[in-house]
Formats: sequence, C-alpha cells, structure tokens
Amino acid sequence: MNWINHLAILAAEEGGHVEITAGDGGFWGDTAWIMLVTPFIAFLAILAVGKRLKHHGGEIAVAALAINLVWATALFVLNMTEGVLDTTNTIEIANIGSGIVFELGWMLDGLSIMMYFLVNFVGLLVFIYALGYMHGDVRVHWFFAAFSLFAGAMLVLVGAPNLIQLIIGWEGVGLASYFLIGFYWEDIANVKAGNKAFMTNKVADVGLILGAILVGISIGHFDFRHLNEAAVAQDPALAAVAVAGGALLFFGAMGKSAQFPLHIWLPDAMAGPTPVSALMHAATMVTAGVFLMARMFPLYQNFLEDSVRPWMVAIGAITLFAIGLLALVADDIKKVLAYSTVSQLGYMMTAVAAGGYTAGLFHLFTHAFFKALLFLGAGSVIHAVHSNNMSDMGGLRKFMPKTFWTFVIGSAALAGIFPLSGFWSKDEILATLNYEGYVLVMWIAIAGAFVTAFYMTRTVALTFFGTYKGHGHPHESPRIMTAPLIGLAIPSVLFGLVNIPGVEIPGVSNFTTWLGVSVVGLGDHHAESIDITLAIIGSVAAILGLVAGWMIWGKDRDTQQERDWFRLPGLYPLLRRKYYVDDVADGLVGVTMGPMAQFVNWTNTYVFDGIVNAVGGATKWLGGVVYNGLDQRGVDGVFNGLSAAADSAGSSLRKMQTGKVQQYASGFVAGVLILVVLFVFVI
Amino acid sequence: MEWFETWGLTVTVFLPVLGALLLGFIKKDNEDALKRTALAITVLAFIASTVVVANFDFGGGTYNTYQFEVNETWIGAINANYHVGIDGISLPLLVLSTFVMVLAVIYSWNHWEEPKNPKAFLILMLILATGMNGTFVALDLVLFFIFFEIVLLPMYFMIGIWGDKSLRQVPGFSKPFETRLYASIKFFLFTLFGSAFMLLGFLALYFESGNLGDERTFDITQLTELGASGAFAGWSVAGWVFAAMFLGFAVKVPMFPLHTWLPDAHTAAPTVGSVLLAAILLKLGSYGFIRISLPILPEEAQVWAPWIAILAVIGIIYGSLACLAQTDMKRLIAFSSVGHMGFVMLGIATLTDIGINAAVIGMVAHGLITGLLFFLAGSMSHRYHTREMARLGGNIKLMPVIGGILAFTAMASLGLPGLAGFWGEFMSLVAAYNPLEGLSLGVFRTGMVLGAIGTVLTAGYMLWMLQRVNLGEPNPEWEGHDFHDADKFELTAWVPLIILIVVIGFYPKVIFDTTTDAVTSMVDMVFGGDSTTASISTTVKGG
Amino acid sequence: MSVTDWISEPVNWAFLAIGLAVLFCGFRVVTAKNVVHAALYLVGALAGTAGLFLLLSAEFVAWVLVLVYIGAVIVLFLFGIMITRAPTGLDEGLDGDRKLWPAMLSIALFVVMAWTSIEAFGSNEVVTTGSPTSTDLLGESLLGRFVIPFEVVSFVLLAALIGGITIARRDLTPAEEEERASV
Amino acid sequence: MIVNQFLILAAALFSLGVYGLLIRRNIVLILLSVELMLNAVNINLIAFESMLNTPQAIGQVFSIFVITVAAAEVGIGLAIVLMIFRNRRSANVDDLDLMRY
Amino acid sequence: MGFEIDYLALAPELVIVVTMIVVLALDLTLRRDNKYWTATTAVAGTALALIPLGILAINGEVVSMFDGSYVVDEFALVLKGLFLVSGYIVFLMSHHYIESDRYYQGEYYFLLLASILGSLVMASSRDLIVLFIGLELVTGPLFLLAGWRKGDAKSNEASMKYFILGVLSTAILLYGMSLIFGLTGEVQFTAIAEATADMSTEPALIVAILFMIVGFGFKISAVPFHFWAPDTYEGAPTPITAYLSVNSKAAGFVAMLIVMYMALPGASDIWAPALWLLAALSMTIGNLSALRQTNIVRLLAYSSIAQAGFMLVPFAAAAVSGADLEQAFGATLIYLVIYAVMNLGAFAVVIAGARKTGTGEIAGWAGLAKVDSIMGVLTAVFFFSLAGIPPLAGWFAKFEMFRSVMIADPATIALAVIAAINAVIAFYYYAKVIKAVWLDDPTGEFTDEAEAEPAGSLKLALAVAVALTIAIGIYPSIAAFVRDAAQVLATGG
Repeated sequence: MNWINHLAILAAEEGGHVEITAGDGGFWGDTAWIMLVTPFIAFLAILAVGKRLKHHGGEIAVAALAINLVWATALFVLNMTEGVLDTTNTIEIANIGSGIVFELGWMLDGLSIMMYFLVNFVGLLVFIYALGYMHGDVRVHWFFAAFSLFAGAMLVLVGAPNLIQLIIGWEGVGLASYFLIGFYWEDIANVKAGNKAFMTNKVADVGLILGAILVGISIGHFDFRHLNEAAVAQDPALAAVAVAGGALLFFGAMGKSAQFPLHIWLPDAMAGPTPVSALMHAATMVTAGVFLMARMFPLYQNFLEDSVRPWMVAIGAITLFAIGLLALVADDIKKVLAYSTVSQLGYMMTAVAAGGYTAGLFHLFTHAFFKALLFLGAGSVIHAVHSNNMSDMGGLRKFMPKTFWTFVIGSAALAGIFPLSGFWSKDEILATLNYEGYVLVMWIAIAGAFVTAFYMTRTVALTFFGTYKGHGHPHESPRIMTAPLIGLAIPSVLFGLVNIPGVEIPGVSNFTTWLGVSVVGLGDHHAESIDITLAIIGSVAAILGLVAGWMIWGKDRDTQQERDWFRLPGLYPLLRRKYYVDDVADGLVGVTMGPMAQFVNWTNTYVFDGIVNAVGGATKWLGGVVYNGLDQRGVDGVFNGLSAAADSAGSSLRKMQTGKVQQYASGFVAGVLILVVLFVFVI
Repeated sequence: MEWFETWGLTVTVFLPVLGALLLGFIKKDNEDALKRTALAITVLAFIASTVVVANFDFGGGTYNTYQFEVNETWIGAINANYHVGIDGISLPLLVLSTFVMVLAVIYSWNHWEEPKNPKAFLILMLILATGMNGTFVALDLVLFFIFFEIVLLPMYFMIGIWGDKSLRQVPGFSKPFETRLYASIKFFLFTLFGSAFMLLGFLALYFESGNLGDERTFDITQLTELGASGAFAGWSVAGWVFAAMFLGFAVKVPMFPLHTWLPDAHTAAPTVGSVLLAAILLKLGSYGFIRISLPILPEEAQVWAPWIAILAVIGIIYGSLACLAQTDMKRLIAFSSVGHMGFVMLGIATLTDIGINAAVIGMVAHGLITGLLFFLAGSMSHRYHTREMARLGGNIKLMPVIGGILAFTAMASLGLPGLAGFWGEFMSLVAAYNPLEGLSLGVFRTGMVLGAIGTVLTAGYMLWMLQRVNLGEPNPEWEGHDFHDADKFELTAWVPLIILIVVIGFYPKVIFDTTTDAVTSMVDMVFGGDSTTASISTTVKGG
Repeated sequence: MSVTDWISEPVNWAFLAIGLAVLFCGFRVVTAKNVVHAALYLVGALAGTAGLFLLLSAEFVAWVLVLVYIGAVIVLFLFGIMITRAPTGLDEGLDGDRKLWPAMLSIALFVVMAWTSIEAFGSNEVVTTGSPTSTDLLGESLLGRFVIPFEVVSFVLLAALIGGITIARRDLTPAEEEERASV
Repeated sequence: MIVNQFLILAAALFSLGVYGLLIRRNIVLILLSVELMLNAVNINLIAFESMLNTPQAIGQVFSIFVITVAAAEVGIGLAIVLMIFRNRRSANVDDLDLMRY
Repeated sequence: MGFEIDYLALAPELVIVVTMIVVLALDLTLRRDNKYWTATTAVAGTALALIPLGILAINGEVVSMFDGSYVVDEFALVLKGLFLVSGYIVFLMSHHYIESDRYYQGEYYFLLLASILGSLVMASSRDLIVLFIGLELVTGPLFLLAGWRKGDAKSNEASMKYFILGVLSTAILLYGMSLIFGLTGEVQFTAIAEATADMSTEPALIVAILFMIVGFGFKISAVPFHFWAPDTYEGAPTPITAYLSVNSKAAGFVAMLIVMYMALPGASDIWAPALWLLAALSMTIGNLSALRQTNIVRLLAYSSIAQAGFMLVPFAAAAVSGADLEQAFGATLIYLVIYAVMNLGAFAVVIAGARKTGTGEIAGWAGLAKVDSIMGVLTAVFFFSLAGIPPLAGWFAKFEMFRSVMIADPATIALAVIAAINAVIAFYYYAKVIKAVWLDDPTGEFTDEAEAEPAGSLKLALAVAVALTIAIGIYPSIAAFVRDAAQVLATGG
C-alpha cells in the first residue's frame, strides 16, 4: 500500500490541500535496478581488466555512471512531470523466522530519485574529472574500482527500501571510503586516517544497527513503508521504542554526516585523492546521515517532537557554527573545504531535525553541486601547484582562469549570495527554523552564514589573488578537468531556482513537490512566499562576511603567512587544536583500549592459562607426593614419617633385607584394620 | 536413488576413513598417488554430500523428523543404534565440512610442514573428516560421542607432530615447552575433560528416559520427543545433567573461560590443522548445544540461557580485546574465533528461531571466513617464516593477490554487511533484543548492546592487523627477497571460499531456506509457541 | 556360662595348659633371637595345636599336622636355615629396628578379631562327642565332594616342587652344558 | 568348652604371626610367622567344625587343604630364599667357590 | 555317596592337564636346542582346550557337579575362554623371549600352564575350598615365575616381595573364609548366600568379608594392597608381567565377583561401600603415581592398578539390586575382557619395543615411530585404547563402567565423577608414551632391524590384540555377549 497516499488522506483530514498522483515510472521504473548493478559490474570489470586499458578502467567507471545517469535523469524528469513516482520492488534474500524477512530491492520515490540523480550526476562529472586528475598516478585501476564500488554502495543505500539494505549500502560506502582515504597506503599516516574514518563510523553504526533492530523488530518489519505507516498511525509498538530507536538512528547519522563530536574523521579523510573528497566527503556520502533522517522523518516527526529533536537541532547548530570557525584557521585548502562541509552538514541536520524536511534536503541538493565544484576546483589548483597549502599559492587567477571563475561561483553559492543556489536553500532553512520556533538557532545559522562567507573569501583571496608564492609554473588544468568544473558551476547557479517559495515552474511544479512531501501531514513547513526580512538578513550576513574577509585578506603581502594574519581573538589556539576533540578522542582510545587489551591478554596468560597450568602442575606434584611420599616410602611414611630404612642392599643372607616389603605388609595390615574399624565400628 | 536415500549419509561419513585405509597401502614415498587418492576421496565425499543436498526435501516438515535416516542396531545391549539422519540444521554444516576438507587437501598439495610425511598427514585428515561429518549426522548420543571424540586423535597428532616447534615459556612452569607439545596435550586434556562429563550427562539422560516408562534410550529423536513434551521438567538433577553436557560442548566451542586451549592449539597447529579446527571442529560444540542440549532439556536451557548469554558476551568483548594485544598474526586470528563464536552462542542462548538461525549461519560464515584467514596466515608465515606482525607490513605490495584476499577476508571477518560474516552477528543481536519470552530482557538487551560494541572492537583489531601486516612500506628486512605470490593450489583452495562468502553475504537465503523451517519448528516444538508474538508483547512491556 | 562352671570342666584345664604353651611358643617364634630356636618353638606351637585338635576330637587332622609339619616342613626349614648359613647363635640383626607400629597394628588386629568372634559366637558350646570324627568320613568327602580340589592341590604341590627345584638349583655353566650334552 | 576360647587363641596366634611378619628381617623367620598364621586358621576351622559337626566334616577337610597348601608355600618360599642367597653369594664370591659349593 | 563326573564339562581342564604332562615329558627328553617344542606344545594345548570350550558353549546347558561346588555355566565358559585366550597370547609373547635368554623353557611353560589350569578351575568353582585351591594354583607358580630371571637381583626381589605379601594375603583370606564357614557351616556359595541373607549386621561377617576382600584385593592389586605390583612387574620377565597384570588380575576379579555376588549378595551393603573405597583409592593413587613414572613397565604397573580401580567401580553400584546389579556385573566383566585384550597388546608392544630400543625407559623410546611407523601405530592404538579414546575398545569398557554407576544414587555418581576426573589424568601419562614415540625426535640409537624385528609369534600376538581392540571399539556388540554371562551370574547366583 502506498504510504504517501495514506499520508495524503491523513493530511486531507488535517485540511492539507495538495493531492499528489503517484506513478511507477513505467519502463524506467521497472528497470531502475540497473543503476544499482552497473557500478558493481564496473568494479569487477575494472579489477579484472582495468590494468590493461588506456585509462586503467576509468572509462569503464565513467561508462557505468553514464548509463546510470540516463536512468536517473529519466526518472527525475518523470518524477517532475507525471507526479511523484512511488513504487518499491524487492526480492527476498532471507526469511529468518518469526515472520521476519530480509529483502533487497530498489525504491522509487521523490527522495530516492533525487538522490539517484544527485549521485549519478555529480558522480559522473567527478569521474570524468578524475580521468584527468589521476592520470599517471599509481594504482589508477584500483582507484576507479573502489570509486565504482562506492557509487554502487551509495546507490544501494539511497535506493534502499528497507533498513537492512540501507545498512549494507551504509557500510559499503564506509568501506569504499576506507579504501580511498587510505589510497596512498605506503604512507601509514593515510592508513591511519582511513582507520579513523572507518572506526568513527563503526562507532556510530552501533547506533544505526541497534536503532534499526529496535524499530524494525518492534513492528516486525524493516522496510520504510511499514515503518513510516506505523509512525503516522502512531503504532503503540513503535511508540514504545521510538525514543530509543530514534536517538540511536540519529547517533548513526551523526557518524556518517560528521556531526559534532563525531566529525573528527572528515578532515583527516582529505588524505584521499581530491576527487574522492569531492564526491564522497563533500557531495554524497556524508549526506547519508541526513538522508537517513529524512527517510525516517515520520518517526521523528510523530514521536520525537520534544524528546530527541531538540537535541538533534542543538548538535546540528553546534556543528554548523563551531566547525565552521575551524575553516578560518586551516592552511590546507582541502581542510578548509572539509570544515565547511561539516558546517553545511550541520545546516542540513539542523533543518531536518527542526522539521524542515524539504529545507534540509534542498540544501543537501544544492550543496552537493557547489561543494563538489569547490573541491574539484581545489583539486585543479593542487594539481597545478602540487601542494595542498594555500601558503604555497596565491595569484592563481591569472594562471588558471576557468578554475578561478568556477571556484568563485562555487564560493559565492556556498556563501549564499543571491541568487545562487546556496542562497535559496539557506534561506529556506532559516525560514523553517523561524517557523518551527528555533529562533536562537536561526540566529546561530545566520552567524554561520557570516562565517561561511568570511572563510570562503579568505580562501579565494589567499588562493587566487595577490602574487603567486609557490614554486614552479602553475598552469590551467586540461579540459577534461575544467569541463566538469563548468558542468557543476551551472547547477550551482541555477538549481536554487527550482524551489523558490511559492513559485511553481510551469508544468513541473517545484522541488518540494518532487520530493513528494508537499503533504503537510508530515508537519513539514513550506513557506508560501519568500520571507523578505529573513532573506535580507541572511544576505546581509553573507555580504558582511564577504566584505570583512576581503578587507582582511584582500591585500597582497610578501608571504602568504603575512597575508593570513588575522587571528580570531581569544579563540585562535582553541581553533588550531580543533577544540581538542581529536586529542580527547585519541586520548580516550589510547588510554582505555591499550591498557584494557593488555590487561585482558595478561589475564589470559597469567590467570586463565595460569590456572590451567597450575592445575596441571599441581596434579603432577600430587603425583610426586603420592608416588614418592606414600607409595614408595611405604605406609610408614604416612604413619610416622619414618623413611624406608631397610632397602635390599645387604649382601649377606644373614641380614637378608626384605626391602620395603615389610612397609608394604604393614600398609597391607593397616588397610585391613582401617577397613574393619570403619565398617564394624563406624558404619 | 533409492539406495542413496538410505545410505547417502553413511557414504559421506565413512568414505574418508575408507580412503585412509586405502592410503595405508600406498607407498610412503609415492607422494602423487597419495595426494591424488586423498583428493579423489574427499571430492567423492563432497559430491556425496551435494547429492544429499540435491535430494534433500526443503519442504521442512516438523522438527525432529530427519531425512536420509538410517537406524540400525549397533550396540543392542545398551540400545544404542547406528542412527544417522539430517535436517535443515545439520545439512549446511555437513556440506561445509566436506567442502572445506576438499580445499584443505588441495591446499596441502604443495604445502607440507616439516617433518614432511604426506601419507601420515593425509590419513589423519581423512580420519578427521569422518569424525566431523559423523558428528553432524549422528542421531544417537553414543554415536555422537564417538564421532565427537574421534576428531581428537588426528588433531592431537597434527598439532603435536607438525605443529609449531618454537620454544614457549609457559606461566607456571619453569622450563619452556615446545609450543606444539604444550598445545597438543592441552587441547586434548581440555576436550577430554569436557567430554568425560558430557558422557556422564548422556548416561543420566539414558537412565532417566528409562524411568519415564519406555525403555532406556540414547536416541536423540526419542529423547527430543520426551524433552519437548516436558518429560524431564520435574527431574531433580536435570540442572546437573545440563551442566555436564554444557561442559562438554562449551569447551569445544570454546566459551569463555574455557577457551584457553584455543589460542595455543590454533597457533601451534599446522596451517591445514588450524583451518579445520576453526572451520569445523569448533562447530561441533555449538552444534551440540542446538541438537542436544536445547531440545532435550528445554527447561534447563531456559534456566541456563542468561548465563550462557553472559559468558558469550564476555567472550565477545574479551576475545576482541585480547586480539588487540597480540603480536602474532595467527594468534590474533585464533583469538578472533573466541569473539565470533561468542556471537554464535549469544544467538543460541536467546532460544529463539532467529537466534538459532543466526547461530547456524554464523557457524557457516565463521567456518568460511576464519578458515580462509588461517589459510592466508599459513601461506604468509610459509613465505616470511615469521608471524610477528611487527616484522611484516607492506605485504600487499610484496604479494598483491594474497594481500588483497587478506584485506577482503578481514573485512568479511569484521562483519561487513554484504559479506557472510554480517548476518550471524546482526541476527544474534536482533535475537538478543527479543529473547524467548520469560528470559531476562535486561541481561539479553545489555548483551545486545555489548555485542554491538564488540563489533566495533572487532573492526578495530582487524583494521589494525591490516595496517600492520598489509599496508605501509614493506619492512626493509625483506629487501631483495622475491616472494612468489599465491600459487595455483592456494588460489584453487581460496577462491571458492571467497565466492561463497560473497554469495552468502548477498543472498543468505541459500542457508536460511534450509535452516529456517527446521529452526522455527524446533523452537515451536520445544519452547512452545511462535516467538514473534512473544517478542512484540515483550517489546511493549519492555518499552 | 559363667567362669566358674567353665573352670569346673577339667577339659578346659587341659585347654588352658596347652593353649598357654602354644601362645608362649608362638610368642617365642616371633621374638627368638636365634633362628633355630625360633624354628623349634614353632614345632612346639604346632605340637600344641595338634593337642588342641585332639581335644576337639579331630584326630586325623591332628596327626596330619604332626606328620606334615613336624615331620616335613620343619625339616625343610632347618635345611633351609643351614644351607643359607643363617647364624645359629644369637643374633641381634634378625629384627627390623622399628617394632612399635607393628606391635600396635597386631594388637589392634587381635582386639578386633577377638571382639568380633565374641560378638558372633558368644558362648556357643563346642560339641565334644568324645568319639573322634571317623577317618572314612573324611576320606569319603575328600575323594567325593572335594575330589576336584583334592586333585588340583596335587598340582599345586607338583608345581611347587618342580618350580622350586628349578628356581633353587644352581644354573649350569655353558661348559657343563657342553659336557652334559656330549654324554 | 566354648568355641570362643579357641577362636581367641587363634586370633592371638594370628596377630603374633602378623607381628612377626612385620618385624622379622630374615625371610626364613618371616615364613615361620606365616606358618603361625595359617596354623591359627586351622584352629579356627577345627573349632568351628566341632561346633557345627557338618555332615561332611567340611572344616577338617578344609584344614587339611590348608595344611597341604601351607607346605607348598613353604617349599616355594625356601626355593626363593635359596635362589636369592645364591645370587647374593655369587655376587661377591668368585666362580671357583661357586663350583666347589 | 557317588558323584557322577561329566568329563566333557571338565574337558578344557583335562586338556590343559595333559598338555602339562606332555610338556614335562618333552622337557625331559628334548635337547636344549629344540626345547622350543615345549612352547609349541603349550600353545597348541591351550588352543586345543578352546575346542571343547566351544562345544560346551554351543550346547550350553549348565553342568553342576559335586553338590554344585563345581559348575560349568555360561559365565564360567566366558571366563575360561578369556583365561585361555589371554594365556594363549602370553605364550605367543613368551616364545621368543624365553628362548632367547637361556631360561628353563619346559618348566616355564609347565608352571604357566599350571597357573592357567588354576584359573580355569576357579572360574567354575562355586565353593570356597575349590576357589581357594584354584587361587593358590594360579598364584603359586607365579611366585616362582616372577623370579625366573634368576641371575637378576631385581627379579629375585620381585618374586620375594610378591611371595611374602602373597602368603600374607592368603593367610588373611583364609581367616576370612574360616569365619564364613564358622558362621554358616557351609562352603558352598548358594548355601552361604541363604545362610547370610539376613546377617549383614553381624560384625564377624563384616570382618570375614573384609578379610576376603583383602585377599582378593591383593590379587587385583587394589590400593592399599598394591604395593607389590610395581616392583614385581618391573622385576619379573615381561611376559610374566603381562600375565600377572591380566590373567592373575582377572582371576582375582573373578574370585571377587563370584564370592561377592553369589555367596554374599545379601551383604552387598557391606562390600559395596568397601569396594567403593578401594575403587576410589586405586584409581586416584594409581593414576597419580603413574604420572611420575619414567619406566614404561612401571608405568603400566601403576596403570593396571588404576584400571583395577575402574573395574571395581561397578561393584559399588551393586548395593542397588535388580537390573542394575546385573548391569554392574556385565560392566566389570566387559571391562575385564577388553582390558585383557588391550593390556596384553600393550605389553606385547613393550616387548617388541624394548627389543628395538634396548631400554624400558620411556625417554629411550623417543622417535620410535620415525624409524618404525608400525610400532608407532601399535603403541598409539593400545595406549590410547587404555586411555579410553574412541574408537578403540577402551572407550566401551569405560563407557560401561560409567553406565553401571550413573544410576540415580549420589554415592555412585560421586564415584563416577571421580572416575571421570581420573580418566582425564590417566590420559596424560598414556599420552606421555605416545608423545615420546611420535612427537619427540630420536635421541638414542635403535638396534638394527635384523634381530630387533619382533618374532613371528609376537607379531601374531600383536595382530590378534590390535584386531580385537579395533573391532570391539567399532562394534562393541562383539564384547557385549559377555553380558549374557553376567545374567547367568546375577540371576543364578
């Protein structure tokens, strides 16, 4: 049964208005599974033959995503034109008893289609970019293989009709991320970064798995359809576990979406090649957490209004502001972008948590493009100057104009400059926060907007303006890399327009509708018109940040360090140490795990083995006592401790010794007596 | 196929031992003939088991009905029969056993530990095979006991003769032992100790079954009938009987704190020995719980379940932490078994169909994955002549194939969803959330949380192992060595495992289709009632 | 029965006399410092026992005892003693140095045995028909019901005989073997 | 006469025998002690016999067997004594001496 | 009064008697270098004696002679079979051993045959006197045979110790018997059983029973009457040791079985606990002492003490009557049979091994399997069997032993637990031998194949033993026929 219609009916009762029609995507819908499969085929194909190909398998990966993009686009368009699609196809992979069934399959609804499009579109461009970027690097085939693996896992994740498949995809992307972060594994530092990412997410996954178990078992189904129906229907069984389940799932989401304090892995993840950072650690994978929250939105909406969601909002708020600040002090351009990503994820999480389903996802949508764009741009720069550090850059706009312009566009979009996409999505979030009554948080968000503009200006200024401070002769990147930049710049500019409040693009309505949650039943607020004041405030904050930034970093000096003179008063040391979160985390692990492990090993060797060996040794010793003390010395040994005086050594018969025989005999007689006494007199 | 319907299992079980006799007549130095014969025998046994699968009726039917059943008088005087049969629970394990055995033979084709003696080694392997296959199909306690014990002898010799010759300082003893000697005798004494009491338990059941009216019997099916009908409910010493059997099985599993033989045995054993130990021998214990302890003494099982669960969880955490302290790669893998079998036992302890399902698939998965890990560890120490992780590193650079497979297997071992290892862990957590109605929710749900944390630790030490063994720059001391990467025998032995791990990972139906019916009907029959309803109600209460 | 009427029976006087003698001899057997004396005291003890048997109207057994023991066994003993050069004079070294525990053991043993037999047989009379058990009765049961042990015991003796000789005889040196063979 | 007087006497003899067996060092003397014990058994048997008057005079028959066996035992015992003696001698005396003996 | 004698029933005994005489005659006539004919005769005689035994077993009606003091029933036949077969194997073991070392062959076989005759008689005895004489005939020759290695001081000491303690036990035994006679006025078992039915509180009876237990306890070398065993086993010629540890032990058990179960069933509440005690002591002390042995024969000596303990375990269960009584019975018998087979095998291995390694020290056997894998396999088979590891015969013996006591009775179950722990301890020292043979690297030199090769007869002995060990282990029903004998005894007793 179709839960969205169900919601619609429900909404109707609540006086909701928009009745949406649901399609099934026809041919495209029935064959959508292809998208979930091709990347894996590509993965195996590349492993098999990648080495021998011209681009080391890159072409296979690109081809795979190209195919996918066809479907993704088709479905996207269908979704826009003929109303929200809504079908689910599954095959059973396990019936584990108690009526619980595991399934794999693919889901077609607004959310998943949006993600399909996002992943495949951005992914394709990044892949193409990577063809150029990775050219001549080591293990390129492995790079593309893992990259395809990631794409596949991500699609499995977003297409998941149930929690089980979601978990599979979830860990899958984690795995790919691990592989790609540690791509240059000759350097143990990168390996450790990979481990850090994997472990942080693994910790969070405890939440995901337990949460999944709680909510899934409570109603006996793991698929979102039943779960959300149950949520809307206020199913008591679900209600019983809602708080715990919701909190746990959110904990899981915190890991993937790098919410404070589980964000620590993301900056380190920049150890991977830049395209990886672009696609996974900016555009798509890290949004999985937000995606999960959106998937389970009814649960949070209907049960956790004032129990869990405030906390979620709070964490989101902290993330978006505090981590944003970190971007101010980073020298590594990718780190800057990484922190900015975390901060933006904070926005999304806050929005969704606050009840802004559309708002959060819309920001996810737009952010994907411009953040990917920024990373690719940064990659292009790095490719040119062979350094990550802005202190080796400067004045690059002359050398690489395309990169420069696209990067500026990206920055502006990120900073939320009207009318770029970032503006609209950020504005939507502010509106939602306002509407939902999180006014304080709204102001934090606005401050965040200021900070964002502030550090992006810093980045642009330090990188592209002034005079070049690096070595060698930087040059514009090849077309194969610049083309994707442009390809991403366009949506960064335009895609904000698809969700102008109150504006319906003729024939295809707007983003909100496509997401299939225009139903107010979800409690999702969608402003009917632009809230001018908020828009202005937001823009002003952004502009201020821009201006202030330019005033501080705009001027060229002898060295980048001198240009980068601004130290946030009081905060600076704290920021340099990243609020000590990493230190604390490392400390915790180091302090607890090592000793515990050692202790356990010690107990195993000295306590358990010790006991075992002691028993063995004791038995042997006892054997010695019994044999030498009792058996050989004869019973006298027991009686009065007299040792065996007589032995059979005497050589003359006169004194012919009878050896121990008499002790034996006395033992004999003693035995008799004891028995007799025992049985006659005792028993 | 009429003939096979009756004697298929017997063939599967006894083919290997006949093969062993056959090998006895082949000249010691005629290595090829020996290897070919052994291979042929094991392959035949495997084929036989697959034919069993082919003719297996997956319709299920109620628990305690077995297919390919044979019930002939064996020791008439004590009413112990040659009663074998197979059902959904034992089928996967039997196939696993015959299958891994084939791979083991293939692997040892050109991997002989010193002192080289293919004849003896293969003979022992074949005897071992009979013992293992037999245990999975035995439906008579005495028969079960025999097979259960038979595996000890070959393993004792494998460890003792071909085991690790390095000296080892054993706490509590002044002079150091040769690891192989220490490990072999420890392994044997531990298991013997357990099974001695297990036997006492069996005998107690035997006599009690007599007191319950009909004649005394060792027959598992009849005893199950009694047990399921609650006949043993009022029995005063039932607790002790369960305890006795627990001792026997728990040592084999092994459960904390009876696990200490395992790291030594696994580490000391020759590669193939460790593989068989990990892949199959450990399963005998957990299988015993499922097949004997639970159905025959359900009431006691419910009393003991929380304690088993607690021990299992301790095992999970304990094993993982111990792994984090290891410097010896093989020993690390050995300890990981403690953790994984902990999940299996946690599943069993829940006494629900999901839990037992989890246990079965967990066993199979652990068999495949850890088996493969030991293969790899063996091959690596075969090349590096050390297992000290401190000296390894950058392995994947020196040997891309082996390194890659190692990485894959490690991922599988840490329970990555989409690979075989995941289902066992995940489902036993699922089961622990809703144990059989009446069991302490507190204990089991705490267990669930700790178990989940255990998965994190598992990931921790696996990644750490990869970091130290596989990644980074190779240790300078290997400069100039040219290590030959995996040869064709190794690959032939490993690739099937890899494929299975993936297949089961993505399509566990292949296991569950055989097990679920049996398990569900067993739980219904023994513990009365379907546990879903139970689960929901408890959930409501619990929430 | 009371001590008085026990004492009043003359036969008991005889018993007392013989019994005490037997006891004394027995005591000397285990304490005598001289091997030969010990053997001779044993003779005394046995003779006394034979006397008791007569009191108990077991004539045949009594004479068997005399013949077999005093006639054969003791002679054997004396031979043994002489062959093995056991000292015929006084000798302190005959006994072990520890006597305490053995003494206590045997006394305890005695107490137990005596007590139990008193418990068991209280004051059962010994039937003394005066007419000794007829030898033909003995003969009949020996060759009748007990013929098997009678036959078998002969093998015991034969075995003892042959084995004893083999064990005790001096082994021939190879040289003697040769000459023995050549004859 | 009551049976117990004999039994107690026998018990006494038996205990004396045990004592001798425990303290004597010389095998021959030990044998003597054993004879004492067997003799005690005989007294028992005869006493019982004449208490019970069994139709087949079992007691007396039994005692006859005991006497016979005792004789055999003595034979065996002395044989062993001789053997040991011979070894001990020949251990420290030269062959000539052995020949002469 | 006349007694008709069934000569067919007595045939086995008679055959042995004839053989004895023939052996003697041959010994007198033959020259030294073909004295081995005496051995052949002895072997042939024992084999021949099995024929009438078979006939009797087949037409199997119970023959009772001399007021039922001598009975030939299934039980007797089974045991006679056991004694003859094990004797047969011992002869096979002796053949080469005795020949090679200038022992007195003729007398050797004569005495051994005499001992066997004794055991045959005893198996049929249903009467204290016959039993006593039988026992004497079993042990008497052994006193001498133990000292058969005349030149060896150890051997002398062996026979001396064995003898002195032997006569002591005989005296005590006799005293007990005399008391029984005094209490019942009978020596025939069934009669005694009737007379003592309600006497179990009588102190004299208790003393009598205990004294007899002591007598038998010596024969089966149960703690604390075991002191002679290790020294004697070590000193005596190995075949005789084998015979001591199997036949004469078995004889002791048979005596114990028939006296306790047939003559004194009413008093089981006295002897069952007593034997409980002996069992526990024997197992524990025997095993613990064995842990420290470095000489393989001494090790086997202590192992046989411990095994005696295991065999005593079922007696403890006899306090409870009915089916379980018979069961306990069967258990001991089956244990006896299986123990005989595997222990003889073990000793055969010891003879062969000692020949090869030239030592009885376990350390000296290190790496034997590397030069002679057959020997290695045999060692493994017999010692693992003694340890009770499936699928070798030993497991069934232990299994039956456990089964007999796992009746719902705390005391016996406690004994079962003690036995279980002991079984584990025992494995350790059996494994010590196997470890030396298989796992250790050769230390000493092994004598060259030619003369070290075990003699044909020994090979035959080994073959028989190993075949039986494995066959019984896999299909125990072979041994289970003994239980029928148990029925006869438990019911007909």
